[in-house]
Amino acid sequence: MNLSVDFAGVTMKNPVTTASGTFGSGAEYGEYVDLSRLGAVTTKGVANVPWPGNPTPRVCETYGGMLNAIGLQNPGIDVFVERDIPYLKQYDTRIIVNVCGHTTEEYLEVVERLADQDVDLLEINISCPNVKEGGIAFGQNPKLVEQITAEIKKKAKQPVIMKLSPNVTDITETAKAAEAGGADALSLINTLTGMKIDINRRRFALANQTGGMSGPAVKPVAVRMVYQVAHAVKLPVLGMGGIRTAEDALEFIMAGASMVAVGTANFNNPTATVDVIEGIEQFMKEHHIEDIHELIGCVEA
Amino acid sequence: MNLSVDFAGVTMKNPVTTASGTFGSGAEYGEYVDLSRLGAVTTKGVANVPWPGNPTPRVCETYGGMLNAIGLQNPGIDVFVERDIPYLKQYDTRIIVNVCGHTTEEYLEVVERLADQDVDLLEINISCPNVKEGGIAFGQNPKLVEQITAEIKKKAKQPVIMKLSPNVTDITETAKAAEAGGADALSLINTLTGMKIDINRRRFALANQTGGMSGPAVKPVAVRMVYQVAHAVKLPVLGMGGIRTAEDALEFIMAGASMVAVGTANFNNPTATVDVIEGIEQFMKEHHIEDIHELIGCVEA
Amino acid sequence: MADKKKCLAVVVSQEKITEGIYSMWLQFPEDYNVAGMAVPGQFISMYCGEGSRLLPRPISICEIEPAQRKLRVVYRVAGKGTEEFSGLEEGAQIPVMGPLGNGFTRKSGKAVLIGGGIGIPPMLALAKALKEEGAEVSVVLGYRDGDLFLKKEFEPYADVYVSTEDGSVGTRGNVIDAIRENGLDADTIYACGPMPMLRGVKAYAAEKETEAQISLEERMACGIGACLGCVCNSTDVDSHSHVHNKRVCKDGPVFNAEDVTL
Amino acid sequence: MADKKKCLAVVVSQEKITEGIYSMWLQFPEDYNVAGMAVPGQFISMYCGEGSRLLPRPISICEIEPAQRKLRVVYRVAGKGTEEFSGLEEGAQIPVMGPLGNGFTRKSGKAVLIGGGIGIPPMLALAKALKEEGAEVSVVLGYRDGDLFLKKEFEPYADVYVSTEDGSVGTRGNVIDAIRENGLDADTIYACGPMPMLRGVKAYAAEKETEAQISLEERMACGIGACLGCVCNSTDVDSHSHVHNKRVCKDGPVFNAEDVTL
Ligand SMILES: Cc1cc2nc3c(=O)[nH]c(=O)nc-3n(C[C@H](O)[C@H](O)[C@H](O)COP(=O)(O)OP(=O)(O)OC[C@H]3O[C@@H](n4cnc5c(N)ncnc54)[C@H](O)[C@@H]3O)c2cc1C
Ligand SMILES: Cc1cc2nc3c(=O)[nH]c(=O)nc-3n(C[C@H](O)[C@H](O)[C@H](O)COP(=O)(O)OP(=O)(O)OC[C@H]3O[C@@H](n4cnc5c(N)ncnc54)[C@H](O)[C@@H]3O)c2cc1C
Ligand SMILES: Cc1cc2nc3c(=O)[nH]c(=O)nc-3n(C[C@H](O)[C@H](O)[C@H](O)COP(=O)(O)O)c2cc1C
Ligand SMILES: Cc1cc2nc3c(=O)[nH]c(=O)nc-3n(C[C@H](O)[C@H](O)[C@H](O)COP(=O)(O)O)c2cc1C
Ligand code: FES
Ligand code: FES
Repeated sequence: MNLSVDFAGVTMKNPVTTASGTFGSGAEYGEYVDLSRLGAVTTKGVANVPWPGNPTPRVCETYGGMLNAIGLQNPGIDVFVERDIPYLKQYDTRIIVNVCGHTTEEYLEVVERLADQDVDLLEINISCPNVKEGGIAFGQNPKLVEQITAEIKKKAKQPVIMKLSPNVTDITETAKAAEAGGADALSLINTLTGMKIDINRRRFALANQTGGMSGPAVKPVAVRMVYQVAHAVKLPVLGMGGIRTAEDALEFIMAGASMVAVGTANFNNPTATVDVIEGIEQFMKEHHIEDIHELIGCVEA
Repeated sequence: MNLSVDFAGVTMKNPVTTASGTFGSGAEYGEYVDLSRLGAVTTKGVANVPWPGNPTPRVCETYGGMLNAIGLQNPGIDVFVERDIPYLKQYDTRIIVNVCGHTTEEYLEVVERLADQDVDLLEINISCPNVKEGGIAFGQNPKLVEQITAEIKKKAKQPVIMKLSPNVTDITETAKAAEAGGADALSLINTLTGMKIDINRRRFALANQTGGMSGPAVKPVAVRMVYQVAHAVKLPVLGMGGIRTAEDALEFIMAGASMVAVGTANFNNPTATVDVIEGIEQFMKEHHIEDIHELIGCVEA
Repeated sequence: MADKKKCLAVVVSQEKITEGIYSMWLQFPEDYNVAGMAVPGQFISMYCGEGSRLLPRPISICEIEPAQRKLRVVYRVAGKGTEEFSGLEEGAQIPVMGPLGNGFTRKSGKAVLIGGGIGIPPMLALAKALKEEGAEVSVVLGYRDGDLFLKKEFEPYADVYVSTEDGSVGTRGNVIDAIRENGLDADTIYACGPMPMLRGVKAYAAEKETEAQISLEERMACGIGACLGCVCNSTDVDSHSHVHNKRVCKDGPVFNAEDVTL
Repeated sequence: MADKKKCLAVVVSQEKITEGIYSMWLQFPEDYNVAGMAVPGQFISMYCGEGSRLLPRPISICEIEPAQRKLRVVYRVAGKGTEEFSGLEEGAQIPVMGPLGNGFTRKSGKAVLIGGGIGIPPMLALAKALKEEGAEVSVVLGYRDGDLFLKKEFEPYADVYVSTEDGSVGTRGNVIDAIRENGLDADTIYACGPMPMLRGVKAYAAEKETEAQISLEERMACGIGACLGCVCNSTDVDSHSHVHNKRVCKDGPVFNAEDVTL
């Protein structure tokens, strides 16, 4: 039975990674799951310098999901290179580094710093709804998506995944823009912008007022967008948004994703990633499927 | 204690109505709730002629919500006028007629036909994701929103609520466009476009492939958009999307909605509308609030 | 009149009757005796406790004990909701709405009841009611294999015939094969089962010029006729919808075979 | 090493100890004895059965019985999740992850333990451990009114002082008022309670140049340090985050008062 996939030129032992920001750089969940079981670990967004993020409360629960407004707190690329890459290198898994910035220059600084590092792919977060500059401001405008993709591609030594925002009228436009800019792959969805109000205190549940919604609640939107994008561009797609079980992951795969990421589900079940991998294997066994490629994009109209 | 609100010039005994399409024209749920308890009943979208809607399956469940692709099946304005308005007139409640069409002309035909009818408000559905023409095609383009609003306002004898789609990059743009076109009020959100795949059959769960997502799962997106719109325009806002309890309704009210609608929750609890009204009363009592207006838009930054 | 409601039923017993199929008796409150209002062919909407599953599960009524305020349902574990139901223990409460839809219109004379697979349960209440009313009742039950769940329970009320796909018991083939093999003839046919079976029943009834009442399934959201989720194709323009659609939950689930296009 | 896990605990007893506050004893599996790993000041993540509520509820450990594989938690019904917990009956299972975070660093000498409101429970395990280790233990408990839940349970391990906001018992006012009124002095202060109380404790400790360890609360998502949801402000640049943030779940919940800005 073959679960391995080639994703933008990188061979993954299986199609399951972690969703950026939900898994740190792997050290904490590494106490609960053997990271060598994962196709890849996708790390928390890293910037050129340390970012403090937003004030708390930064997270709250919603029906079947959650909101976060972490605001991309991160220790900066230097610490990341010195501490987090060596940690992950102990495991037999691919490393996808999620990159964030306020300006094109900041993104480029991180990308250049990673050029000589032993990491497998870069995932460029142009879709974070929780920072004032950069993030989603790039990701909602096809022109800017194409520009920044092209700039990054000029400097990047690793294949580049552009991470798209679902907070758009037509996701195929930003997907095509990223393709036009030279992206090697696309990942989606980042979080949907949401809000919760604490009615007893008459205040926003998050200090940032709005936050990014994730978890099982968003899955139908994510599956729809993955399907649309997989049919609109030629690039491989890393699908995510609400994956909690192997069944969820298989929906994304059948919709056209060649890889999937598990995010919020880790918070409910620390072994969600490995459970998804085992569940996919189980499904393939039961349905006599030899190769995961038989399932990628197999949904029939 | 005052729960009554003036909404676009129409006095409602309380701020709670039904979400179009989830309550028929009231006859079925009238067996479970006293319709005279409701501020208003909002009816299923009605077109100039009968529409058959989409093939089945038309509905499916998702985590904390559902998808529908009814495709605006309706018996046409003639039957509506002869059968459904007289039925609703037996009750002491306001009537909001939801109007749909493929073209501007079709919308106008319905609006004109309703001119001499004893209904209180028109809600114009330019945001249905389940029909190929009309619907969302209008609602995602600010220019078209302004145009169609202006055309309808020329003919309408009742105040006009424009119903906005959440499937947009910036909801304040379509909201402002509707305001510029002369809308008397706005309602939001219609459904988020979603997809579900039946992995065992490798097919779409809905015959239409995509459907509109509704229910508690979407609430954070809806509250966020209601807040944004209430702060971007001067028009009164009818908020909806995932309201299941009075607490949910109060989130919308505090975000700036002067009315709220209960939709998908009816399917789980046929008295959801009245339960929400009673819960709001209860909350006001406990918090010593004399007038619902003290709560509208009261969330503090 | 707003006199209907969703109520809490109590699970009085729950039993696994064969692999993946459960039988449950529900008791209703004194002030809202759903069993007292029910007729064979109607269904109830059963709701999950788990908040991630909001839509009702429509399940046919299998037996009715009005005086004891009890209904029986027999259901297959098809997904998460029915799996949740199968875990309910005696004494547990479950939210239910019903009875819903229109049941079978019971006619006198020779009745042939046809049940296929998980369409078998509703025929039990019907067989019993028809028998009590003096009809001459035959039942044809279609199974996949020799696992003949519920069959014995029909015997007090009807002559029972069986078809199995694998031929292990009764007629090898489908229910129509069994009817032909046993030379059954009917004044009225009543049927519930998978779509291919119902198509066969409709064709057979047309051939024999016999009235057939068939019970349909469709995905539902409201279960009471408001959302237009569960429509089937009607032969003529329907008087409610004004298009060729009838609502399975409200206008059905039982239809005259002639009135619907399968 | 991937040797930690989320496990199923069994509710061995559940009791309402006062209006809205419950005490629950949990027993852990033989192969994963959370009680055997726990120290006072740590917490556990408790998970809801209801699928619409996915995030863990962090609850402090109130008592530890390692040999019996049991932990006690005392919690206030604050919302839907704790309401769900309060309905669990003896024998019910509940998913738990833990022990999580760092507990109190127990010092010898004179210990003053301060608990305010629902911050009182974790001080019980601490009082017991300090007493066993020979420390001289005083406990100051801050309540709103005369409803002195848990107070009696401290008496075997400590001299117990009380403050009440309404003055109905002990010192009228807050815990610091009680400390001053009773002239307590400490080598180490340990505190858990609402933020205004902790600010008071920090200021008092600074004034007296006494070491204070305080337990903080913040909204959590992962509970193990991965999501950066639950940070507090650190006085210095933190060695993990490289900004002025520490994670309450992983670096805390117990911090030296000097190390955090409240
Ligand atoms: C009028 C009617 C009567 C029925 N009577 C019986 C009966 O007596 N015994 C029995 O075992 N089954 C019966 N069914 C089928 C039963 O409703 C489904 O098997 C059940 O809803 C599956 O729920 P689930 O949560 O286990 O499956 P899931 O697949 O997890 O359900 C997801 C959603 O799809 C719906 N759904 C799934 N399958 C069906 C289906 N076949 N028909 C309608 N909705 C479906 C569910 O209600 C739910 O909303 C009947 C269906 C209808 C329409
Ligand atoms: C380290 C730590 C230890 C705690 N120990 C105790 C204890 O021993 N006894 C006790 O009664 N309470 C304790 N709390 C508070 C307890 O976690 C909350 O009261 C509880 O999570 C509320 O859950 P709910 O579902 O009832 O409320 P809801 O308001 O419905 O919860 C919604 C979400 O907000 C979170 N949340 C709500 N209030 C708090 C809060 N005060 N702190 C953190 N998260 C919150 C919930 O975990 C959940 O994710 C502790 C909190 C922390 C951080
Ligand atoms: C707490 C949290 C932090 C996140 N941080 C990042 C981030 O740093 N970079 C990024 O690209 N996405 C980030 N995301 C988005 C996730 O990677 C993912 O796109 C989204 O959560 C949807 O997947 P899920 O529903 O499985 O969580 C974050 C999400 C959460 C919940
Ligand atoms: C079954 C169904 C049918 C609907 N039909 C219509 C419609 O005819 N016109 C319309 O404007 N909105 C329609 N909607 C959208 C709802 O009115 C509402 O905007 C949406 O469902 C969000 O609210 P909820 O989460 O409370 O259901 C429909 C929704 C559902 C679930
Ligand atoms: S399920 Fe709503 S009309 Fe039948
Ligand atoms: S809750 Fe995730 S870091 Fe603390």
